Amino acid sequence: MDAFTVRQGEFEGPLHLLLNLIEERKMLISDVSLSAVADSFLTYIKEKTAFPVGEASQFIVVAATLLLLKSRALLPVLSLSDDEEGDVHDLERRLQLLQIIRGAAKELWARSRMFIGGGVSITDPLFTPAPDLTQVALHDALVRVLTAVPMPHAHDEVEVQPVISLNEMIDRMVTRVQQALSLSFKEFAGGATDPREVVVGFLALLELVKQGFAHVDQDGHFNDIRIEYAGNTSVPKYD
Amino acid sequence: MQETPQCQNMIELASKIEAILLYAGGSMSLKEISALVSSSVAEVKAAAGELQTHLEASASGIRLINDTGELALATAPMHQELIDALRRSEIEGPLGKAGLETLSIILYRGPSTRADIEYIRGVNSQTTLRSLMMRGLISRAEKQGDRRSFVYSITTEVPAYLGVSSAHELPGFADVRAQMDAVLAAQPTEPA
Amino acid sequence: MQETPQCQNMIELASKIEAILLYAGGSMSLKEISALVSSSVAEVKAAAGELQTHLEASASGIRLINDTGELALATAPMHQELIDALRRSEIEGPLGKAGLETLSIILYRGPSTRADIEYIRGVNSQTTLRSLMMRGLISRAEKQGDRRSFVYSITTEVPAYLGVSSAHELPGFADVRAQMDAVLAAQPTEPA
Repeated sequence: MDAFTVRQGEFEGPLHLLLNLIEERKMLISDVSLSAVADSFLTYIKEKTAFPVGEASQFIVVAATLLLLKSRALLPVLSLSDDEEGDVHDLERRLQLLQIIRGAAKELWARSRMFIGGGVSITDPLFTPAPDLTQVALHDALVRVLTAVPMPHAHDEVEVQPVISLNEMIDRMVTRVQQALSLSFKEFAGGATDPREVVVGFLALLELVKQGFAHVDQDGHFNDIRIEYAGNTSVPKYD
Repeated sequence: MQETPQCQNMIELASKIEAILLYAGGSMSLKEISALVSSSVAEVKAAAGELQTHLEASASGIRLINDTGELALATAPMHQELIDALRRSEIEGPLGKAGLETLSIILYRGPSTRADIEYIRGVNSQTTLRSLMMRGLISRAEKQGDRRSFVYSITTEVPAYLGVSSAHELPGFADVRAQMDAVLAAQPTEPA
Repeated sequence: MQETPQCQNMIELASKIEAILLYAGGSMSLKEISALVSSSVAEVKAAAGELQTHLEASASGIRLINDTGELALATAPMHQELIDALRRSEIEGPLGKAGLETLSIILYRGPSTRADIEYIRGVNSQTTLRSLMMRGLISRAEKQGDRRSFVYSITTEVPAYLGVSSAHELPGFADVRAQMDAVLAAQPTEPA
C-alpha cells in the first residue's frame, strides 16, 4: 500500500515487460535495445504458463517484432518490408509513450489528497417526483444497468502455450539439421519465402543451440552462420 | 488573533474543524470532533468560537452553526434566496438516466450502500444520491454499528406514487432481483 | 482587495460562490453558477480566482478547486490524515499502479478512448477504467459520430485527488504534456 508497486491481481503486459528490460540495461528505446532484450523477453513468455484471457496474443505480437529485429541484427541478408518497419516504429513509439506515462504516474503517487465536500445535509426534503418516474422506466433502467456489468474473470486464467508454433518449427529444423549435419543459415533460410518464416526459423535455431542440439558458428559480424548437428535426435518440447 | 504559540494552535484547530465539517456535510458533536483532532472538548469549543467569529467578520459565504454542542457548516443567511433558487433548480426536470438507474437499484434491492450502488452502475453516484434525497425519493440512515457509513432506502411516498403497495409488485421483480443478486455475488473483493 | 465599488461587487460574488458550492457539494461549472448568480461567466471566473487566493492565503481548512471551468470546495491537503480517519469505514484504498497509469494517460494525453489507452499500456484496461469511473476520477461520453465508442475524460475529482487546485499546478505538468505531444506528433499513425 505504501509503495508504488504492482498490486496483487494487477497484470502487466508485454510493453511493461519490454520497458523494464530496457531500463534495467540503462538503454534508450531503439531497434538496438529491442534486439538486445529479445532473448530475455522470449524466456519470460516461455516460463510464464498462464496469462489472463486474451492477453497472451499481445505478447506473441510483440515477440514477433522483436524476433524480426534480432534476426536483422544478425542476418544482414534479411531486409524488412514496409509493414514490418512500421511495426518496429510503432513498437518504439508505444514504448516511448509508456515511458513518459510511467514516469509521470510515479510523480502522482502519494500526494496529499483533498476531499471535495459532499454538500450540506438535506434535512427537509420535499417529495418531488418527476414525469419520467414510472414503473416501466425504472424496470428498463435497471435491466440496462445489470446487462452492462462485466462479469469479473480476474482469476479466470487460461493455460496458453505461446511457443506452439515455435515447437513446430523446431521439429522441422531438427530434420533439416539431421539431413545436412552441417548447413549454413543462408541455405536454411533460402527455402523460406516469408521473412517471418526466416525469423521463426532463426528463433528455433537459437533454441536448438540453447538446448545443446546444435552448434552455431559465425566467423565475422556479417558472415553467414554455420549450424552443426550436435548428435541428439530427440525434439525439445516446452510443455 | 495574535500569533502567540497558543493562538497558532487554536488557528490550526479551527482550520481542522472547518475541513472536518466540510467533508461531513452534516453536524458533528464537539465530542466526536475532539476525538478526531486529539484535543479536549474545551479546546475544540474555544476554536469553534474563534472560527465562528472569524467567518462572521469576514466576507465568507459560510457560517458555523453551534447548536448545543453540535457543530455544522451552513450557508450565510444573506444568501438564503440564492440557495432556495439552487434547491428549486436541483429538483426541477426529469430524473434522467442516472436518477432512474440509482433509484431502481434501491427500489428493487432494498436498503443499499453507496458502494453496492456504484458497483452495479459502474460510476460514482454521490451526486445522484444527493439529488434523489433532495427530491424526497430516498433517505439515508447510518449503517448499524458504523457511524460513518450510510444505507439508502426508498421513502414511503415512492411505492404509493408508483401505485404499488410493495416493490414485489413491480414489473419483473423476481427476475431482476435474481440477476442483481448474481451480479453482486460475483463482485471481486478488491477492485482493481 | 481595495474597497472600490467594483471590488465590493467581486467580494459579494465570491461569497455567493462559496455558499453555492458548500450547499450543493461536488463540483459546478462556471456556467451553472453564472446562471444562478446572474453574472457573466467572466465575472464568476474572476471572483473564483479571488476566492481561491483568499482561501489559500488564510488559515482556512477549505480550498477551492478551480480547473477547466469547474469549481468545487475541498478540504486542504494538510488535513488529509484527519479526513482519512473520518472516512475510514467507507475507504477505497489508494489507486494501484494500473489505476494511476491509466489516469495519467487521460490526464496528459487528454480525452482518450479505450483503444488510445490500450495502445499505450498494451493491456486490457476495461476493469481499470471502470474502477476509475466508480471513484469518480473519470467520466465517459459517447464519441462524436460513433455511439459504440466512448471517450474518457478527467473529472474535477482529479486535481483534488492529487492535492492541487488545478491540474496545471502539478509539478512538471507542462513538460509531460509537451513530451507526449512530441511523440504523438512524430508519426501520424493512430491506433485502429
